[in-house]
Amino acid sequence: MTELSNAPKPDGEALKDIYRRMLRIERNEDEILSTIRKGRLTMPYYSARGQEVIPATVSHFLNDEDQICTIYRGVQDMVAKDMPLKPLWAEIAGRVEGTCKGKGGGMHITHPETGVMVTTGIVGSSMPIANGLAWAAKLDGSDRVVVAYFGDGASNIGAFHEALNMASVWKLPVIFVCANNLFAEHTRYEDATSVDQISKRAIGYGMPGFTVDGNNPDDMYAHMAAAVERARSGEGPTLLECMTFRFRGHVLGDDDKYMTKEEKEAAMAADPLPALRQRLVDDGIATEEELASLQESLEQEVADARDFGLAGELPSEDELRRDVFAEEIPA
Amino acid sequence: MTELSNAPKPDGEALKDIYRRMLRIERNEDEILSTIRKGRLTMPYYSARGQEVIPATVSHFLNDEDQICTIYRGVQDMVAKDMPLKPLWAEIAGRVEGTCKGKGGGMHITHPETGVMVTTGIVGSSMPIANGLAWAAKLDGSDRVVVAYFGDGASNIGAFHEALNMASVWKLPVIFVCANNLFAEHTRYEDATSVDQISKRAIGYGMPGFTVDGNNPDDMYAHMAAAVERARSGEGPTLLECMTFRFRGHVLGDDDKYMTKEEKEAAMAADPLPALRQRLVDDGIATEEELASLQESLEQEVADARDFGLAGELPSEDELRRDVFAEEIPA
Amino acid sequence: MSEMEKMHAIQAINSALHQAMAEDDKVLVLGEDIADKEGGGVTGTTAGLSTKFGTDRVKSTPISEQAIMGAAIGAAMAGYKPVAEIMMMNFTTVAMDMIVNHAAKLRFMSGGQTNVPLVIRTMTGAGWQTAGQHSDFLEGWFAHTAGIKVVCPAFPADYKGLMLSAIQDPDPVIFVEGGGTFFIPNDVPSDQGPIPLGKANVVQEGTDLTIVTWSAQTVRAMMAAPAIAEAGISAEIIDLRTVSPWDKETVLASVEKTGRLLVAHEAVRNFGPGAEIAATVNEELFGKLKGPVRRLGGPTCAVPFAKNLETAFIVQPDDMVAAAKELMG
Amino acid sequence: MSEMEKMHAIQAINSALHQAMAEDDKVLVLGEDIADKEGGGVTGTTAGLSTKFGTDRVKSTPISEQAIMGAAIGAAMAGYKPVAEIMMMNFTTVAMDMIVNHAAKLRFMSGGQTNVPLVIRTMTGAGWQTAGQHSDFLEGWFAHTAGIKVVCPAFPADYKGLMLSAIQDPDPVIFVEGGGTFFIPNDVPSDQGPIPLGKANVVQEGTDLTIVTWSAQTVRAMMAAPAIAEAGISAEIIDLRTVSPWDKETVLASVEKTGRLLVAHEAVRNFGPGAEIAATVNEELFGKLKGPVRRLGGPTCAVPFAKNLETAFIVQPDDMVAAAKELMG
Ligand SMILES: Cc1ncc(C[n+]2csc(CCOP(=O)(O)OP(=O)(O)O)c2C)c(N)n1
Ligand SMILES: Cc1ncc(C[n+]2csc(CCOP(=O)(O)OP(=O)(O)O)c2C)c(N)n1
Ligand SMILES: [Mg+2]
Ligand SMILES: [Mg+2]
Repeated sequence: MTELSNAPKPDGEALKDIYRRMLRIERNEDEILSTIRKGRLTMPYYSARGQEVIPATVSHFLNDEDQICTIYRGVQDMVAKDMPLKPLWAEIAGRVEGTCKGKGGGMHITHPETGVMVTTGIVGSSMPIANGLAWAAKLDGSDRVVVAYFGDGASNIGAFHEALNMASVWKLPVIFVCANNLFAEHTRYEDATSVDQISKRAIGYGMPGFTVDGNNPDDMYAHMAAAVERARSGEGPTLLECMTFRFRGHVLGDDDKYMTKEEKEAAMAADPLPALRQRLVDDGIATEEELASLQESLEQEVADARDFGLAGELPSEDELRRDVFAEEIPA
Repeated sequence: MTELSNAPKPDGEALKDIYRRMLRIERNEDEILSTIRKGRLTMPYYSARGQEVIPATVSHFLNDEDQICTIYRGVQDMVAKDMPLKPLWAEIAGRVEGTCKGKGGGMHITHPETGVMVTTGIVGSSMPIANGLAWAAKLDGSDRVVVAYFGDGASNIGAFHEALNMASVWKLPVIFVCANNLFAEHTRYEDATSVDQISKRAIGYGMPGFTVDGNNPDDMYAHMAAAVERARSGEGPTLLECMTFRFRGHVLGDDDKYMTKEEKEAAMAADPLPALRQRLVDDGIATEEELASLQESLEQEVADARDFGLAGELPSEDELRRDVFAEEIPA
Repeated sequence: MSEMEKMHAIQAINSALHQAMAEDDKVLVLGEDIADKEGGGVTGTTAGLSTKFGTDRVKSTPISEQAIMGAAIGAAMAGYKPVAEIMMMNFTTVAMDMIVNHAAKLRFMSGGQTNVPLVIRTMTGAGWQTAGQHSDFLEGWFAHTAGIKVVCPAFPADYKGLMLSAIQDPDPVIFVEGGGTFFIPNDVPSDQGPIPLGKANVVQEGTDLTIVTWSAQTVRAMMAAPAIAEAGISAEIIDLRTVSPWDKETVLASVEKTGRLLVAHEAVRNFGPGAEIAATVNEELFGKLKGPVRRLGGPTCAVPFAKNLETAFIVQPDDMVAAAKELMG
Repeated sequence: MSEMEKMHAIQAINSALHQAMAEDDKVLVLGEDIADKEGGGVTGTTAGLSTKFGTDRVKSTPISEQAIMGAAIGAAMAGYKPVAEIMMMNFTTVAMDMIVNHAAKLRFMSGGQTNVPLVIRTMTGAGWQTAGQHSDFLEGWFAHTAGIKVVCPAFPADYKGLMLSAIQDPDPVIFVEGGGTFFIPNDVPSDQGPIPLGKANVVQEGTDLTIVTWSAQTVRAMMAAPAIAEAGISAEIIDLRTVSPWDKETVLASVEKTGRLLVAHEAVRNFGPGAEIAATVNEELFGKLKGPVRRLGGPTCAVPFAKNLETAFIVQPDDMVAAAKELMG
C-alpha cells in the first residue's frame, strides 16, 4: 500500500471511536439479518460485513455538517456516521416513521440531519451528486466536506470519470472513497478492470490517489486525515482506494460460487473487527469490561430501534401523491 | 512529446502519400467552404483546417478492410481514408445519390466500403462503437483494426472512460486517436480537463498512451506504426493524443473570440501543410511539377464531385418510411 | 403434437438463447455477470451459455452500460447478432445515447447501408421492494423512439418464441422481462419456434369488453378474469406481446366487436404507452364505442419501497375488475 | 401599462437569467461554454452572466453531462437553484440517469426530506439541418416521468415569465427551447414577471375547433391561423406552454365548447405526448365530441438531413390547415 510521509497515527481515543463505529455497524447488521431470516423484514440486503474499518475511519473524521453520498451497500456508511437507528429501522421496515416515510427503503435512505444526503441504487451515481454538494459547500464559504462512497466495479462506469475530472478542475472538497472488495456482484476485479490499482486512475485527473489497506485502521486513518485536510483547506479532492473483502457476498442469498473457498476463508480469518478489539485490549486502550459494556449498549440501541421500526405504522396510500412535487398531487 | 525507441520513419513514398491525403482534405474543404458561402450548401460545417496530418498519417496505415468511427468534425477522416468524393458531396448536399441518400448529412456520413462505419454527432460516442467493430474483427479472426477519432473535450465524457477500459480488458484492436486541438467548442483545454496530458489517462487503463505532435508527420508515423502493429498482432488498444490546432474555429461562423490572436497566428504560421510540401521539394522527394499535377488532379476530383453532388436528385418523401426498419413502414 | 415442458420465463429465455446460439454462430451474448464463471447471470438467465459456446461469444462485461451497448452496436453492424443485457430497465438510463441516438437511428441515418440487429434484454417491475431505481417500466420511451422494436412478453412460451424472433430480427429490439411474469411456470412446446414480432395474442375471447395489456399486467389480467366473468362480463383479453410496433389490426377488430376498451399496464399512466392505444382506438372507431376508453396504469410517482405502497402502486387484478364493471355501466 | 420591448426568445431567456440571478443569489448557472470567457453560450443565451455574477456562480463545465447534472442536483439539494444547460435535447440521453433516477425522484424517495429545485435548459428542433442527433423533441419522455415538470414555451414573453417561475419552482423543471421559436422577435413587457407553470394560454379564441399545441408548433399554428379562418373555421388555439403537468381544465373547457380537437406537436406522433391529451379528452368528453380527436406529429423516423425531407418531417402550417378542414368534415 502507498506510504505517506509523517503519517498521522490514531491515538487510543481515535481507535476506540473507530471500533465503536465498526461494532455499531456489525451489531446492527447482525440484527437486520436475523430479522430478515425471521421473515419480519423483506428488503434486498447488501451486507458490508468485513468492510467496517472503511466507513468507521472515514466517519471518525466527519462531523454532522459533513455529508455523504452512498450506495445500496450503504447502511454501514450511515450507521458509521451515527445516523439514529430508529428511523433507519422504520425505513427498512417500510414504516411511515422511517427516515423517508418508508418510500425509499434500504437502497435509498436519506437523513440530512446527519449528512446522509443520497443513497443511490445506480452504480456510479453517488459521485456526480457529491460534487454538487461540495460546490455548494464552497459557495457557502463553509469548510464542510463531502464523501462519495462507491465500489471497485463503479470505477468502470462513466459517471466516475466525469465526476473525478470535474471535482479536480473545480477543486471541490470531495473525498472519493472506493471500497475495493475485489468483486462487482459476481465479477472479479481483474476481469473487468484494466488497471492493477484503481488509485492509478487519479493520475488521469491530476488528483492525489492512494491504495489503502481498508481493513487497517492505521492506514485508513493516515490517508483519511490527509484527504480531509486537503478538502477542508480548499486544495481539492482525493481518491482513496480502500482494499477490503465482503464476507457475505453481494446480496443476501448470494451463493459465493464465484469466489474461492480459500480466499474467502483467508479474508475471514483476517477479520478486522475482532483484530481491533484485541488490539484495544492488548494495548491497554480499553478494558474487557468497557468493551463488553459498549457492546451491550449498542445491542440495546439496536434492539430498541428494531422494536421501534417493526412497530411503526404503514404509510398511508396518500403518500403516493405526496413528495412527488412540493404540492401534493390531487386525488 | 513522447520518445519511441527505434521509431520507424516515413520514407519518401510514405511522406508523399501523407501529403496527398492532407491536400485532398484541404482542397475538398476549401471547395465545401466556398460552396457554402455561395449559398449552395446549407449544412453546419466543422472545419479541420490545420489538423490534416493526423488523419492523413493514420489513414496511411489503414486499408479498406480497416474501419473508422468518427465525429461531426470527421469529413477530414473520410477524405483521408480515400472515400470517394462524389457520394460525399451528394450527401452533404442532401441528395439521394449521397452515401446515406441525404438522410445523414455531414455529421452522420457512413460508407462501409471504405470502412467509414459511423460518424456521430454525440461527443464521445465514436469510442464504444469502435470497440464493437473491433470485437467483431477478433471474432472473425481478421487482423483488421478500428480507429476511433475524437477530440480533447471528448476525453472528459463517460463514454471515453468506459470504452477505453473495456477495450483494454478485452484486448481489442482499436486505436483511440484523440485530436487535441486545445479547445472544446469555446472552452480551453485546461479549463475543462484535469490532467496536463490526456495520454496519461491511458495509465488508468493499463494501456500504452502517447502524446504525439499531431502536426509532425514523423512523430505521427512512428506512433501510428507502433499502434497498428500492436492492434494487428492482438496486443490490444493504444491511445494517441495528437497535439494540433484548428484554424477555423469550432463551426463555420464561429468568431474565435475565445482564443488569443497570438496563439492562432502562431499556429497558422506553423501550418503543417505547406511545411510538408516544402520538405517534399527540399528533400527531393517530389518535384514542383509532380506536386502541381497532384494538386490539379485533386482539384478536378473535387470539382467533379461538387458538380455531381449539387446536380443530384432530392430524396423522395418515401424515404421517411424507408430504413427505419428493414421493412418499409406502410404509408 | 409437440411435447410440453413446464418452464418459468427465465428458463424459457435461457432455452431460446441456447437454441439461437447453437443454430447461428453469429449470435453473441454480453452483459454484467452473464458468463458461467460469474454464475450465468444474476438470475441464471444466461446459465450454461459460456460453457457451451465459449467466452469469446459469451462475455461478462465491466459495469459500463454505454460500453456494453457500444460493443453490441459495433458487433451488430459487423454482421453479428448480439444479445446485450442491461440488468435492470432503470439502468438503460445510463446507455440511452447508445440505444436511442445510435442503435435505433444508424440504419436510417446511413440510408440503409448499416443495420443494428441486436437485442437488449432487460428486467423490471414492481413487486420486489427494490423501490424507485429498480422497478420502472419504461417501454413507452422506447415505443416513442423510431427504429427500435419493443417486446414485452407475459408467458414462458412467448418469452421463448419472441426471443428467437428478436435475435433474428434485422433491427434492434428491446426485450423487457417483467418481474411479475417470473412466478408462474407454464407449458412451452419442446419445439417452440419463433413467434413473429408485432402480433398480439388473444388470450381469452369475449364479446362485451376488450382488455389490452402486456407483460406482468397480462398475468394480472388473467388473475382478474374469473371475477370479471363472474360479474357476467365477457371480456376479450389481448396480450399485446409487442408494444411497438403494436398490433393495431387485432385490437381494432376486437374493440369493433366489443365496443369497449380497457388498456392496462404497469408503467405510469400519465403520458404512458396506453395513451397511444387509447388515442388510436378513439380515432379509428369514433362513434362506434359504447363507452369511453379507460386506461389503468401506475400513479404519477416513483415506485415506493413500503410493501403496502408498492402494492397500491401496481394496477391490481381487483382494480381491473372494478374498471371492467364500471365500463359496463 | 408597462413598456414593451421587442425581443427574441434567446434574449428573453437571457433577461430572465439576469433578473433571477440579481434577485436571488442562490441562483446558479452552469453548462458547456456558458461563461463569457467562452462566449456566453453557443447561442449567447447566457451572455453577460459570468461577468456580472462571477465565475463561482456561473460556471462553464467540461463536456460531462452526467457531471453537469450531478453538480446541479447536489447544489440544489443544498439550497441553491441551479440552471443547468444540456446544450441539445438529444444530449439529455447521456444524463438520463441523473435526470430521471435522481433529480426527478429524490424528493419522493427521501420522503420529502430533500428536494431538487433545478432547471434544465435544453435546445432542440428540426429546421436547422442538424439531422438525427440534434433535433429531437423528447418532452414526452419527461412528461412520462413523475417528479419533473416540462415547460415548452413558444413566445418571448413566455420564455421570460416561465423561466422566472421555473427557477423559483421547488422542483426540477426541464425547460425546452424550441429552435422553431427563435426567429420571431415579439413584445415582452419590460416588467414581465413570473408566469405560473401548468397554465395554458389561449392565444386565439374560437368556437368550431380547438387546436392544442406548444413550442415551435404553436408558432406554426399561428402561421396556419389565417388560412384556417379563411376556410370559415373558427379555431381556438391553445398554447399549452407547460406540457407536464398540463392544463387539463383549459383544454377540456375549450373542447367542451368547440366539440373538436386537433393536437399538434413536432415530436414523433407515435407514442408521443399528444396521445395523452387525446386520450384524456376522449375519456372526459366521451359522447360530447363532434368528431374524432386528430393528432399531428412527426413521422416514425429520425429527423432527416436533406432540406426537403426535413421540411416534410415537420408538421407544417399547411398540414394543420388540412387537418382542420378535414375535422370540420
Ligand atoms: C448502472 C448500474 N449497472 C448495474 C447495476 C447492478 N449492480 C448493482 S451492484 C453491482 C456491483 C457493483 O460492484 P462494486 O462497485 O464493486 O460495489 P460492491 O457491490 O462490491 O460494494 C451491479 C453491477 C446497477 N445497480 N447500476
Ligand atoms: C454529449 C454531447 N455534449 C455536447 C455536445 C456539443 N458539442 C459538439 S462538439 C463539442 C466540442 C467537442 O470538443 P472536442 O472533443 O475537443 O472536439 P473538437 O470539436 O475540438 O474537434 C461540443 C461540446 C455534443 N455534440 N455531444
Ligand atoms: Mg466491489
Ligand atoms: Mg478540441
